[in-house]
Amino acid sequence: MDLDFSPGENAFREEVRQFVNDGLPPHIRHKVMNGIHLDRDDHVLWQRTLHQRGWGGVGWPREFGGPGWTPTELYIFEEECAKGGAPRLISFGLKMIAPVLMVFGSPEQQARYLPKIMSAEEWWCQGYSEPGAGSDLASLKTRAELVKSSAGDHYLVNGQKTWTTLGQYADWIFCLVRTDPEAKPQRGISFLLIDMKSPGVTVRPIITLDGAHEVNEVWLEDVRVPVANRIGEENQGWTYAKFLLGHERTNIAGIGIAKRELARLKRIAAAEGRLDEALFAARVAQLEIDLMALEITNLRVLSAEGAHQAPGPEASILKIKGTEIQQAIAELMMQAVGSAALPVGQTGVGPDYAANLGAGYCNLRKLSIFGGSNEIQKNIISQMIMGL
Amino acid sequence: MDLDFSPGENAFREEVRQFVNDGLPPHIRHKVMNGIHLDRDDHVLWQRTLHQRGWGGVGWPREFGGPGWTPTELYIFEEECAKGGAPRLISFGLKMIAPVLMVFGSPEQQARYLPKIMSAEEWWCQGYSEPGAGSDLASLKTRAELVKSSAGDHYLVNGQKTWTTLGQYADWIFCLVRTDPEAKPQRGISFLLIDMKSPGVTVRPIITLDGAHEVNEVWLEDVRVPVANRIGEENQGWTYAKFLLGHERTNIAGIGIAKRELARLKRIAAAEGRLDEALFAARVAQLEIDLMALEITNLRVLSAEGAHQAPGPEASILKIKGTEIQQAIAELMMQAVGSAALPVGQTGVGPDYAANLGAGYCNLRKLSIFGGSNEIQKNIISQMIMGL
Amino acid sequence: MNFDFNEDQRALADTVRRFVAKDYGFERRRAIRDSASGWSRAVWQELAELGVLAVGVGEGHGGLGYGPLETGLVMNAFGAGLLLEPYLAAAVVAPALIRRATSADFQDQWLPRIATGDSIVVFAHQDGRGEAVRAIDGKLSGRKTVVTHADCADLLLVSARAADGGVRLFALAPAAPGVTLRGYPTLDGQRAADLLLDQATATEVGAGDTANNATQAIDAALDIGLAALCAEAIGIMEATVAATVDYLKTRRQFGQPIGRFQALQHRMADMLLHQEQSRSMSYLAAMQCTNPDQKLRQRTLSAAKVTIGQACRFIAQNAVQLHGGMGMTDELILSHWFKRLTAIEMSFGDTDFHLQRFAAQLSREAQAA
Amino acid sequence: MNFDFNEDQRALADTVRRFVAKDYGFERRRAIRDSASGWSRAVWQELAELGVLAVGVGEGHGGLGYGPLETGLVMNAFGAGLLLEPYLAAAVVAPALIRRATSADFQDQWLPRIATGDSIVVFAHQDGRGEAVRAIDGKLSGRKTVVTHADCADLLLVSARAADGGVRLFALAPAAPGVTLRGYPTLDGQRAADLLLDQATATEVGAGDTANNATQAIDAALDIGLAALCAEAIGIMEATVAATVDYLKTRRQFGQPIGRFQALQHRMADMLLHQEQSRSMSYLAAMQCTNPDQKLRQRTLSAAKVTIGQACRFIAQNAVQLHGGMGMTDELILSHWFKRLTAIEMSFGDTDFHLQRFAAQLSREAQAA
Repeated sequence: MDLDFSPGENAFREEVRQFVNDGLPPHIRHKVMNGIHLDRDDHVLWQRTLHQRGWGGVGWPREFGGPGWTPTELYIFEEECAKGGAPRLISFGLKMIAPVLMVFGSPEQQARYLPKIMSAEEWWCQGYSEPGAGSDLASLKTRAELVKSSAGDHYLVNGQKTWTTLGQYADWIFCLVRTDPEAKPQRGISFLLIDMKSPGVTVRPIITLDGAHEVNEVWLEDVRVPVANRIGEENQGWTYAKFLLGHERTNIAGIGIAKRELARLKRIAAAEGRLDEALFAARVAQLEIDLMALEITNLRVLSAEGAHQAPGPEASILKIKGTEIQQAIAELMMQAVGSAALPVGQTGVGPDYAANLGAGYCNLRKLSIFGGSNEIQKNIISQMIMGL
Repeated sequence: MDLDFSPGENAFREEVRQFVNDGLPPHIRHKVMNGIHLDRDDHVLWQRTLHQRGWGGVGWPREFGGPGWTPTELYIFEEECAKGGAPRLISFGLKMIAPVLMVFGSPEQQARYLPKIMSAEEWWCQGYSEPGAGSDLASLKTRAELVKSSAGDHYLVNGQKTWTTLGQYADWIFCLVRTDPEAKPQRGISFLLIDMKSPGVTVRPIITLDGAHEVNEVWLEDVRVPVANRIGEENQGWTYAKFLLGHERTNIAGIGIAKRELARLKRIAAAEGRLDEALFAARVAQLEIDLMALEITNLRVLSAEGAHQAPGPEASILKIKGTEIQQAIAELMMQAVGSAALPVGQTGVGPDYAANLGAGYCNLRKLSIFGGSNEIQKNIISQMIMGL
Repeated sequence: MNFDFNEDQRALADTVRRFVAKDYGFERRRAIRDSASGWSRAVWQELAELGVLAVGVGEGHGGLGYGPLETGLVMNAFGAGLLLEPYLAAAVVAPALIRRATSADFQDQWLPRIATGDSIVVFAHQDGRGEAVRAIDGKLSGRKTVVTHADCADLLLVSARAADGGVRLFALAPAAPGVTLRGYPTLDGQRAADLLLDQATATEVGAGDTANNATQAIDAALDIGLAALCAEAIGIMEATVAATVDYLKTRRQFGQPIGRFQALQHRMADMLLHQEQSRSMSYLAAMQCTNPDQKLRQRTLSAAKVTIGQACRFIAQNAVQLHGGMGMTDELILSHWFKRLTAIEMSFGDTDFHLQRFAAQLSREAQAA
Repeated sequence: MNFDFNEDQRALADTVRRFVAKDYGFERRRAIRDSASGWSRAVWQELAELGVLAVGVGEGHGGLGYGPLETGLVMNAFGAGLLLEPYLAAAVVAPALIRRATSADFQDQWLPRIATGDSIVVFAHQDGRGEAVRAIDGKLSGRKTVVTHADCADLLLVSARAADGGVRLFALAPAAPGVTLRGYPTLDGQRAADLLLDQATATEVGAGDTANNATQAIDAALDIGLAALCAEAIGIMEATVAATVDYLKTRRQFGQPIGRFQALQHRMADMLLHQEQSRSMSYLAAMQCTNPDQKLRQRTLSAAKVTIGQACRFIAQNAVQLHGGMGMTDELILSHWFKRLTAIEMSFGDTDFHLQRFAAQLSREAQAA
């Protein structure tokens, strides 16, 4: 057993840190460090910056233009980016559809889509959830009917997707659709790539409790999707979907983000004099301790998974604990400033750092809901790991 | 709305307090105040003391020789007894079988059994749970076969009861037995009164994790029980059992006991200097606050129930919160003295008050298990109160 | 002892409940919230007509002369509606303060206007950090911060430290020279303001015992406000818990209503426990908030705020969680209940403040025993 | 970075695990516990033969020269068996202290005997309240309290405050004049003793840097002990969680295994979370417990003890709860795991002690930043 990173890994960490330090535009860092919403340009700019460095295909193997990092290097990369104030990666393209394309896509599909994900020329979003199909994804109802035509066979897609994160920025959406309504729920689903500019695609914002516009409804009305835009075989979409859900779970603990936010909490608490209160200091201490433990747990899972495997049910442990810690940090930051957190988004009232804490707390309630609610994760742990 | 007790109730409280103060033997008070196990004689002596005062039939109506108190007076009585260091009432007779006898027993049964409960001449215990039937009581397997005989019809009872609290002291056991094995689980059960001296009754101690002997297994092998010892009708036992379970739930919150133990916690914590620690003081404060709230909640439930009703599903709220508070107090007392709690039952090592804290903590784990586990109580709340 | 309300009290609560159901729907509230002022004087007049603005004013001044119990019933009934208008500030705290801290003349002048809704008086107490308001020669300078509803006040009552170190109470017109009000929306969609005072001319309004030190009167008025806030919280909790139960009964996943899942059932049971313990403490707070024994009063109110603050957090967070994504949407009133419950926890001293105040008193007493 | 153990390490753990499974069953343990001494020298000799008593002794003294990782593996493997013999005190803490705090002669004399099991040396450190042990002219007076396994020691090492205020280390024969050992069982079925010293003649054993102040060496040895205790806790947690999973799979109520009830499933998931977080911290504790940077070492160890202490409570309480009445019985080993987990939480500084130590350091650093 050896809990230290190798000299090579430490050098890599230093390299990433330096790159983030030098390459990350200060206005983006400022936003990230202070919990201010990023816009599309911020994300794109950072992705292009990475791409120019040859790091556009984060997490990708070399054969598809990625840097070919080990899981540990990827972990280090994401941790240093988060700590340095870089935006989260635009995961819908990089971490969700890209792995699916690499394994199940045709060479033509790979060549068409992957480079533009890396270069941030095309923004992807996810069309999984539906109003009636959240945790119970397999009950989805969006239908795709195959239409034979001399202009090329295509699907006619009708239905509604929801909780489409940053769908308002997206050029493409990958969708689960039902192609065989007679089959059992998990059969008869296909996996389509749909151009958001197609006639019949409508994006409607969902405003969340923090006043932000992060998620959307996507309505699909008689949308024509060429058969060539289908991943793999018809009615086999559930297989690809499950594969994708596995990959979505890399870096699910968000250690780097939690470390950055914990440091912010400590700065704020110190500035507010709250660390002199034994009760408050103990709460901060508890979170730091939980995070120390989670970091090791994350490294253990990483090391057990080996090189190219998708995360197993152990990732559920990381999801639960990671989101709980992030939520608790946001809650404690808000508590630290007390009623100064009430004037939301107001500068010049309380200290500047107080302005976004209320919205931040509200926004992060999503963490235990999205990406498989923490209740679903506990089902997975008890059933898949413990066999109950 | 008026949260004050009436002048009459306050006078009654004073009367009880005075009586406990004067009438409770000091060696019993000492044991109760310091968490030391009581023996049979302690319980009997206290019950006889009450009986001499005319208060033997606590909670009973006047027609059966009880003092005919209102539910509020009963509440006050139990609170003052607990705070004054009196033993818990021997509930198996007074609060469990007695109400059943009063409502469903024959006049002969009432005359035979009730007076000796009041005078503590006969000790009762409960034969409900079986090794395979705990929370799922209706799955009980103990069988009673009706045997016609010239010497008088009787049942032949075979089976095993368990978790029989203080069964080692008991003269009588009231038992649920299956008289019709063909019927659905809740039908075909009868309610028998069995003399513990009957041939074929064996009591075997169960030692619990605190080293105490509080509970027992009761084995019944070809035990002859006269038909006259059956309550009500054959195969209607479930009705009587449910009635009894309702009555068992009076004073389920244990406010008086919790107040007494909280006061002990504060004395110990002060002696240990732990109240100077903000963290520890906040924990004690939290418990005192929870108890303040529970006391009002208890009075609300009491007042909503009216005079002679058995507690409804709201009693589940009292059970959960009451047991949680008592367990937390015991835990915090143990924590207050730290490693001085390790030498169990040793005097002259740490301070005297430390000697029983470890065993007390262990013993009270039972509170959330027995009397309908807290998980069962949550089922009741969500299903019976909230309709889920 | 009894926990029932009398006929008058039930009628009062019904009046407010009907108003919320009929005239203060979610859509109207949204329109008001999105308006420039963020509140509605029209609503204020409707409330005046219902008589509820007179609850906190004595009969001698045209009010109803009700106590904290009736105030609590009104606040409780407003709960689910998330009233944006300054009821707590202007119809509860202000008259309570005026009755305790101001001269008879001042009372005669303002209390009737409060009862009729003609004037909105707001008390500004919390000093800005390092900018405490001081009174020098009848002029006030300094900052009051996050004063709820200060920007809709016709008159401001301002606490200020005098040269002799005592706390005095002053009345101030918002339009007076040297007064700057910076209004803004708060997390819960209500309004608050920072009040910047630069040599603002104000009238001292203290009377009798409070002429030299208004601290006790201020504490007493704020304690009445705190009890009222607790009652509001219960109303929101009830609505939140009930809506979540309904959602669990109708929302289906994996072939059954999600309310059949035991883990969610137990969460709901925990929410109900919090709600009922909070309700108990809200009753106790109403009964004790006017107790002249300050120690006992503060002990009870701190206990109530701790219980209710923790319940606010627990119920709000879990209601959103159990609603899943839907709970996160601005479109559902649930998310607005969430935010108000969150804001309530932070108001009138947060849970930690009150837990520590309670603990400090407990430690002193236990160590003295 | 890797989390794998090498072949030697795995073999060592297997040896102990086999011993527990084969030779230290619940019945044998019960007989030992109920014996007059409460432990078994025969078992001690068996352990010596297995070589595990030599783990903490350097190769120069006939030991295996292993580190905290190997010690942790042994302790972890002992966990489920609830060893009553003084392994932690005599085979971990004592040699660690002797190596750091005593003269070469003393080491040469005692370390080989520890490795072979011929001598049991126990360190007595915790002073009785108001009865701190003081050394005056080489005579010790005062009381050490709740010294685990002191009553089975062949030699006692005793910390004492000297006239110059420094802490010194002394060796003492239990049978020496002025020494009274009062042994008793502890909550977890193990043994401890109070050590009463009245002008007891003792030999100072400090060497080099520690001659004047043994505090650092004592801290270092106790930190090694704490890391070992953490590893033991993980072993018990694993056994407890696994037994509870098994119970939930077999125990039926309402027509199905109770493990099908979602509320219990989620409780088990929470228990697993505690266990895995604890395991992580136990690894970190093993890696850091010999770090010469005392600040970092204590920070890590406190974090580990907090995580593990909380897990001890959570897992122990819920395992009993989920076992229902059965979990309360002395007959099931589960209740003994419960008690040992409870005792571990209270040993080497309880959760509160370590949380506050960690918090104090955090506050200092954050405020300095």
